[in-house]
Amino acid sequence: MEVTVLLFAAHRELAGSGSTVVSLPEGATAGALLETLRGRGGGWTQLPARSAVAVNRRYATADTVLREGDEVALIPPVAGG
Amino acid sequence: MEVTVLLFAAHRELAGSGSTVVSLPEGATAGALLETLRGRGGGWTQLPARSAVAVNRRYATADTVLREGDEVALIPPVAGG
Amino acid sequence: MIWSDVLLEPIDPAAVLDRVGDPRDGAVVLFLGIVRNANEGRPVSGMEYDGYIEMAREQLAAIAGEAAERAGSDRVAVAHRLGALDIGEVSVAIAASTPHRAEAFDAARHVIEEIKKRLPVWKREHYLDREAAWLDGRLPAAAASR
Amino acid sequence: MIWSDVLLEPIDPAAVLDRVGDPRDGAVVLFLGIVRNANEGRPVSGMEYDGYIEMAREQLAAIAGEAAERAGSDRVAVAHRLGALDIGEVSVAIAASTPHRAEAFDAARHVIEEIKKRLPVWKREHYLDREAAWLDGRLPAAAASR
Repeated sequence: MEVTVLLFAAHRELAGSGSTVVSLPEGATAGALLETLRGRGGGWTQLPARSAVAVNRRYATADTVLREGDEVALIPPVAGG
Repeated sequence: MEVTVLLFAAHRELAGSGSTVVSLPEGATAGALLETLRGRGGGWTQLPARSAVAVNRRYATADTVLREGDEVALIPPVAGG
Repeated sequence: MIWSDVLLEPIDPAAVLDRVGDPRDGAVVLFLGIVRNANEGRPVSGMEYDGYIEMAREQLAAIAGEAAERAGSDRVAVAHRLGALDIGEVSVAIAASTPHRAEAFDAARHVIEEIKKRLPVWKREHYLDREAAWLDGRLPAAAASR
Repeated sequence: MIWSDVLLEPIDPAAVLDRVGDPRDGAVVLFLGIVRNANEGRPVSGMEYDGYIEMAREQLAAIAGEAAERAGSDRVAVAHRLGALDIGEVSVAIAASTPHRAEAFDAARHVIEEIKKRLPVWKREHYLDREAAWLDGRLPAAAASR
């Protein structure tokens, strides 16, 4: 299955991109996705091993199981206001 | 000595006036002034036996000694804002 | 600039807000007290504010100064109105600005709480059935230092 | 009407304030977050706000709804801006109106505290010496219910 990954702020600078598409085995979790991204080498390895994530614009956990077509965002520590 | 007394809100309605001049013996206190006013009869008797007072626009107590020409205000429970 | 006044004319909240703010400040809080259409379930048609205006001005300046000192900011402004007000009119406007938000909230809150405790102002509610009554208030603590 | 938005254009605080207010309400609180000229002693020339705008809109609507529920009032409005802001520009405006003051203060405070905890927005400070840095923020609590 494929999911779309969105990256923001410092994460985007590390990755050199604001979004990417990732192929994952069925049943993969958000945590597994993060490991996959970190395995890409280059700046990707500097993504944090633990990050908040949102799946389809809702906060989720590393255990959240992904589905085909999900929009998964890595959420760096937030600093709004 | 003479002092000027100011009355507000419900006190003014009881007294039928917003101000009055009172003659008092030298050394009289704000508490003694209040008793003098209550002794005038009519609506004055309905002034409270205890009231907050201000002398020359500062909060004072029943024990505060008055002086010639002081401006003494009886301060009903306040309700601003 | 710490600013305060007791006015007989309508209050312009934007003008009070404009009196605060500084390049150092990351937070602004504006509080407005408004005449509302009911009190304890009874419909109200308007509110009449009486005040000992000279003393109220001095007390309000003191309150604003205390709030500024607590907040570590001289950007505090407050206006209180007297006279006959309709529903929806602004009776008090308080603005404070500070580098961080907690102090701005605290300053605005301090000003309104102290107004309720010690500003020599009284209000008479006018009800829809044409009666009117002076509202029960709070006995100010006698304090020679104030 | 509960109202919220995440905008790329400048925020007009008066327009946010105008979205609240009701004849029942005796209290209005407006909070403004402003870009300030220094952070932890270092002079700042401006702030760049990045955001996950679609999710930020949903989170901000949820936060405004929670604040309204806490306050027992549907008069809550909040706007958050993204993009490049100069010193003194408004990054967030929050307004709430309620019958009594405690609830209006609480609602405004709740909104800004929750924004800091969970709104997917990031800021990069630009310093006078031309460097820039993403600010340390807070890791949002992962919560499937949000």
